[in-house]
Amino acid sequence: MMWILLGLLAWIAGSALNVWLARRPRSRATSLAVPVVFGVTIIVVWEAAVRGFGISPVLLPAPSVIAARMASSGSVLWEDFVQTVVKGALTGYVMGCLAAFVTAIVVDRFDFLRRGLLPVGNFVAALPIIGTAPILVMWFGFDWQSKAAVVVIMVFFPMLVNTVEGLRDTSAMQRDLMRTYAAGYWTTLLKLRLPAAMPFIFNGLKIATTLALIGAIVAEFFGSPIRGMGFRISTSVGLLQLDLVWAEIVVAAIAGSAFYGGMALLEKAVTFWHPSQRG
Amino acid sequence: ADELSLQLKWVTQAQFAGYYVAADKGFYEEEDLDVTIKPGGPDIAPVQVLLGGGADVMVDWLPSALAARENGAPIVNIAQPFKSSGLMLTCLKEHGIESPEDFPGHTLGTWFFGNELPLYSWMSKLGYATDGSEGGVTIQKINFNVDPLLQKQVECATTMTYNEYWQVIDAGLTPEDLVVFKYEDEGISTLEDGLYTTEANLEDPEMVDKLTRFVRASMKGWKYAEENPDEAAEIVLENDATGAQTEVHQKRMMGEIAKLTSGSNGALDPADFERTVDVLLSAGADPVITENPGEAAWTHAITDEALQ
Amino acid sequence: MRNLIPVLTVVAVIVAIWYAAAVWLNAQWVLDTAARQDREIGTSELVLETWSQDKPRLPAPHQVVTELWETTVEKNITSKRSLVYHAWVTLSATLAGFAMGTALGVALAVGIVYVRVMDMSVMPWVIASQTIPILAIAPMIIVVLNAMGLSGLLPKAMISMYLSFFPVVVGMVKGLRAPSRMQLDQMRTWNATQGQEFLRLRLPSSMPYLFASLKIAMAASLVGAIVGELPTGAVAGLGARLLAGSYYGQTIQIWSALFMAAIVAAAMVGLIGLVQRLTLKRMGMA
Amino acid sequence: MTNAMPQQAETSVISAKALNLTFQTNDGPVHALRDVNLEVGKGDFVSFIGPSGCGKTTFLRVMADLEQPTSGEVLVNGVSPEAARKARAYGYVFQAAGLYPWRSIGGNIRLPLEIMGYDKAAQAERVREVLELVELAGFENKYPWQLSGGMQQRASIARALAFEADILLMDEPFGALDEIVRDHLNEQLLALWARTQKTICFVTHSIPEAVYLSTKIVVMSPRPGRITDVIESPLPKERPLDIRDTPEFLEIAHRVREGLRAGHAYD
Amino acid sequence: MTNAMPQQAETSVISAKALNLTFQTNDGPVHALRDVNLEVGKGDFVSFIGPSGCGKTTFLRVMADLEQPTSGEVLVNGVSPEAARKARAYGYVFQAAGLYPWRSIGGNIRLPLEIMGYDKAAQAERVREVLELVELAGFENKYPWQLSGGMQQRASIARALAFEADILLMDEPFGALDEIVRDHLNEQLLALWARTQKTICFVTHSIPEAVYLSTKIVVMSPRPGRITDVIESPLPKERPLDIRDTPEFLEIAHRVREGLRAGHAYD
Ligand SMILES: Nc1ncnc2c1ncn2[C@@H]1O[C@H](COP(=O)(O)OP(=O)(O)OP(=O)(O)O)[C@@H](O)[C@H]1O
Ligand SMILES: Nc1ncnc2c1ncn2[C@@H]1O[C@H](COP(=O)(O)OP(=O)(O)OP(=O)(O)O)[C@@H](O)[C@H]1O
Ligand SMILES: Cc1ncc(C[n+]2csc(CCO)c2C)c(N)n1
Ligand SMILES: [Mg+2]
Ligand SMILES: [Mg+2]
Repeated sequence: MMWILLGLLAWIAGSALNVWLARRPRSRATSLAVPVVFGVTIIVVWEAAVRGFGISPVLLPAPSVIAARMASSGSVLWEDFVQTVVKGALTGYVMGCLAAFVTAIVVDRFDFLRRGLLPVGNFVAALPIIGTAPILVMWFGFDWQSKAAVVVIMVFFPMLVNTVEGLRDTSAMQRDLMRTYAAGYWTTLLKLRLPAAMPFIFNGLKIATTLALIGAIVAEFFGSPIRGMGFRISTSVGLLQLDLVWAEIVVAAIAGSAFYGGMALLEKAVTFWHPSQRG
Repeated sequence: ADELSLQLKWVTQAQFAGYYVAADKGFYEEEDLDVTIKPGGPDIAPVQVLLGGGADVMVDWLPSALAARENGAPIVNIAQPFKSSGLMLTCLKEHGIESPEDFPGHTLGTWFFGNELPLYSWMSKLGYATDGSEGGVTIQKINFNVDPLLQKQVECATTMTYNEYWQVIDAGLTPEDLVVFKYEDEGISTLEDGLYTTEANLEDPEMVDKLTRFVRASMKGWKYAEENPDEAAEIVLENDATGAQTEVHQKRMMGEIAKLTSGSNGALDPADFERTVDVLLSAGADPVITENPGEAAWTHAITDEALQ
Repeated sequence: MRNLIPVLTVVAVIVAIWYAAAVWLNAQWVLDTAARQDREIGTSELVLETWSQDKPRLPAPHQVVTELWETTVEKNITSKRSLVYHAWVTLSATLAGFAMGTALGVALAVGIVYVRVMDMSVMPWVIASQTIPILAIAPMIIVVLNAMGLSGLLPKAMISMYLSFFPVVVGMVKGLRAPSRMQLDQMRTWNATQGQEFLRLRLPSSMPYLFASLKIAMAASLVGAIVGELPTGAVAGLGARLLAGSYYGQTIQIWSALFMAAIVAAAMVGLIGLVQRLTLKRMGMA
Repeated sequence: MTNAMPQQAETSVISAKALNLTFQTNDGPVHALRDVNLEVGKGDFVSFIGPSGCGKTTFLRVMADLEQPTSGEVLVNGVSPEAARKARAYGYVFQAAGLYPWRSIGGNIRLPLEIMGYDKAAQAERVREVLELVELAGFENKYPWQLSGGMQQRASIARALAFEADILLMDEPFGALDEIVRDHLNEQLLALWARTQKTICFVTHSIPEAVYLSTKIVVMSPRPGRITDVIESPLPKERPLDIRDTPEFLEIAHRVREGLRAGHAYD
Repeated sequence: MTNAMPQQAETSVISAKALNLTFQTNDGPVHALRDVNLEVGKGDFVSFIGPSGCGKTTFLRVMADLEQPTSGEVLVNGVSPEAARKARAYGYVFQAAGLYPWRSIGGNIRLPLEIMGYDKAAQAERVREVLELVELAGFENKYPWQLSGGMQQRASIARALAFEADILLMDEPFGALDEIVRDHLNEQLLALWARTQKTICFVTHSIPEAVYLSTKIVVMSPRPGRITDVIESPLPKERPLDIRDTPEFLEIAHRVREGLRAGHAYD
């Protein structure tokens, strides 16, 4: 009962604090504080609910238990992080995005390919990862290479579609200007279409960050060496070590958010001129 | 009729024939029970379902049940229809493995999710490291099928006598191409499919009564299945919602399952329990359970009543 | 129609590569079998056998097509062995999840655009939520919902919703913020209410973004439904077929379920595209 | 040479006192308005004229509550610009046409009417009226990108005229129009003004246009934007087009030109 | 009243014969140009004037190979517009500024120079020069959205002047500028023209501007767009600003005004 009351209290206090913070003039500090307060509130409410309602740790462990586990299993978490995020997700992300970018330029150049490849591409992109992952594991082996392959496939089409869309997103007048300079294909690409496509490209890059992480983790469910975040999650559930499962999930969420945030910062620097960034 | 739900640890197949037979033949009805059988799958931890209130009884292996107990899940074995273990390690002969002495330097595939525990115990008993280091073996997690063995990603793979082994055979290999190590023969067998419920349930007399009737009917189902394997397999097939199982395979599986259940009347043999615990406790550096839970983990209360 | 020839060309190229890959990936097995049977094997024999295995590493296109044909056209659609039946099971969860996800996504986006606290606090957590591997928590969600007495379609739809609301939020926030400074200023000069500004300016300008997101959301939603089917005990649906196929090494069955899923997704996405064209045409934007 | 305004005792519709506005940009602040004072009476027709970049648009935006002054005070109809905006006190014609691409010309003009709750019949009637006024009858169902630059601008004027606001703020509305249409629209605007007693603030680059239309001409100079001259026109309210050849007209035009020239660096 | 062109024996830089252009729209075809014939000689300064929507922009776009005529023939420098465009024969100033938002003002002006392969030093030199010409010195590092409408238009003029093309196509370049800047830029343009012997096609709505600048004035009428008059200016090449008060000047202006008026429905 005590805990439930505390949870309610935390909820009310957190929302009130945020409303107050949001009314302040916008600054770096407030825009950082608001989501943090929001998150802390959720965590406190979670803790209170688990204790207050006596939820079994086998169903949902309390944040404090998860934190304790993170502190004690640091080396395991780090090993899994390197295996899954650095080796699997990151390599796949870089390769997939690069490949999609180059393909987009080729596809955009040859209309025949655009009309042929994009519909087929859309179809292939619709193949659910749960189906493709086992196949890729079968082809590329258990180690990170198959995870990277899954990530490549997952990020390829969102990135491709966004880039192709972006390369076409120029106004008639902007294109006409290039025509008047008799600018060739490459010049137009470099000076007009790529800069104009940047907002779209970053859209793709941002979506791809979350996809890459999910892809690498989920692919490990279908085959992995005996380390990696997906491996740990899938096997620890069987042993009912739910605290370890959630510790891995927390690491994944932090890594994913950092990855996404990094991309968003880069986007801000590159597409400062776009109305959505000017605010 | 009283409602009761059973969570299986795997998909609908002859491994669970007893329960389907009991339902189909009306044994549950005779006990005034309305039983819902929930198939499992690779991502279902039956313990979670049980503790989450999604089921009243579950089928699980003793090793993973004990591991769950140590992690704070108050579950208790109430019946043990399976007497012997169907677990084995199957190797391709071409890799030159003939006896356990030949393991070092090779890659052994196993399912995880609690199923890896017997293998780890075995390796530690043999004194082999499992991290792929010199003089040890490499353990590889594989999915619940035999493709990695066929495609030579691993040299040996965990199989069940009643299922995966036959998939290897179906794939075109002959028994002569294979070398098989049964856990039962290596003296490291652990108890498989038992029935478990929560401590809370056992404190509720009404529930105890329901469970007693359930176990009684289920055992009747098992014995019927043992005697009529083909009919039991048909019943399983009828209950398979995925439509993926084949008749040949299920009939063969039923035959093998019958061998495993034949020695049991449903009551847990304390000696088997102690042997399983010993195997688990000896599992090297990182044992899954650290102490013998003793009689708290099982009870004869239900079976004593049911099997009078 | 204009797209037919390019599409067919690309498909033809893919099929050709596919057949070649099938030979390459399946050859080992054929050779091993032949060796075990002490049989000499010629090239043409080898190629033909790689295209007709029972459990190939990579089934040949015609094997998949045959399986698809047998399990859709030749089976009664109410039969448990009919892919149409399984596709329908999955589709119904997909559609329910898609509807809920779209509603949630749009609602969140509207909140983010109009309510400052939400703008500042929700987005980072929405992003974080998407980095959680759904496959890991799906079983727990299902268990919890089951314990709460929810079963059947709804738990699956919830997982679909979880996956599909994200693209909608991201797209709609961008879309609702797409109006130019001048367009917003105009609305100010007319002292339009927030509702009017929303309906007459922000919503119309967000349409292209909305439809782009809906297409992604539909695909995500299908994945969600399939993921949701795995821990419900592989009862029915394309997910169950995939799973069952993978336990028994039935690669042909996996591939045909996979294709069925892609066909369903493509059809749904095509449908959204159609609605998009009609809507944008009515709005004079296409 | 900021000069003191002749204080108008009568109801002042727009009153700016010691107005300053500074934009912060990546390379330093831009002083768009510096110490601007102005009184506009009811029924006045005020033209703003001044070199490009001197702050005319910015001043109009401040009146319309689209930009917040850094310091100083503005009153519109005796209340703050925000209150005036909320009371739908003015119609605004932007420097660029800014039509919504997903609405036809008719739909664009109907938009403010829908927002202000005119009924269907009244909407149709007004759209027809203003389209005729700007000579775009027959283009109701075309989309913006199908019109030439000048036609789009006329549609945007029509949109601001469609509803009955007491104050009209117009930012170079006739910039992209030829002399003939422009003369025609000038006449139409004067007639409308005479008929409805609206107060009009009008930005233009054409000296004859400013002199022909206005009761008051405000001359501005750039960087920082200041008011350098306010000329009260002695011309009668009734103004045929050929008033532009009278000596009074030419004299005012001369004074405006001199004021403008003073704001430029060269000659 | 399409009239026959006086055939020019000298090198004709632009020559249009029986030109027609029809746009297909959702509610029927729009005849933007009908039977247009025109010869422009080397070094000519041609102004196009006509009511809004009569096809001036369209005609310029055809010359620039940005629009394909439905029928008829155009030659630029004796070759097809496409060949001329590929030879970078002209600079084009669009009716709207159309600056790239991701480039600063300096970057926008540098753009054609980069494309045409000027070296870094030459680029910097030219950017400085043209920015001074249009009075935007000091704004090199600002971004387009930080400039007023008129300043953007001047930047876009600077961009077209930065490289040395023989032909200049300018679509209402001075539309958003005040009279003083406009006069100044008019003088600058004339000086440039005299110095470089460029051929200039210039769309404007200002009759005095057209008369002051041109050697040839083309009057157009709308729907369908036709050429109704071509006036060869008798004014000398040397034109001080006060030439605008001479009787010759006023006479030509009168003729243009009459031609324009004929194209309008009213008065
Ligand atoms: N959003 C902005 N950010 C930074 N500076 C701005 C912004 N808007 C306008 N300015 C600057 O303020 C000054 C005044 O601009 P304003 O648009 O009011 O000029 P204007 O008198 O309307 O000119 P024009 O006749 O060319 O339209 C200019 O120097 C411009 O560069
Ligand atoms: N892309 C298009 N689609 C359909 N109609 C068009 C298109 N572009 C121009 N038009 C039509 O062609 C005619 C001529 O247009 P154009 O832009 O050449 O006029 P203009 O003489 O430049 O007018 P303004 O002085 O207003 O700029 C107009 O009636 C216009 O509606
Ligand atoms: C949750 C869970 N899933 C699978 C197995 C392994 N397993 C035991 S019996 C069986 C079916 C026979 O093929 C399989 C795969 C397990 N122990 N626990
Ligand atoms: Mg302005
Ligand atoms: Mg034009």
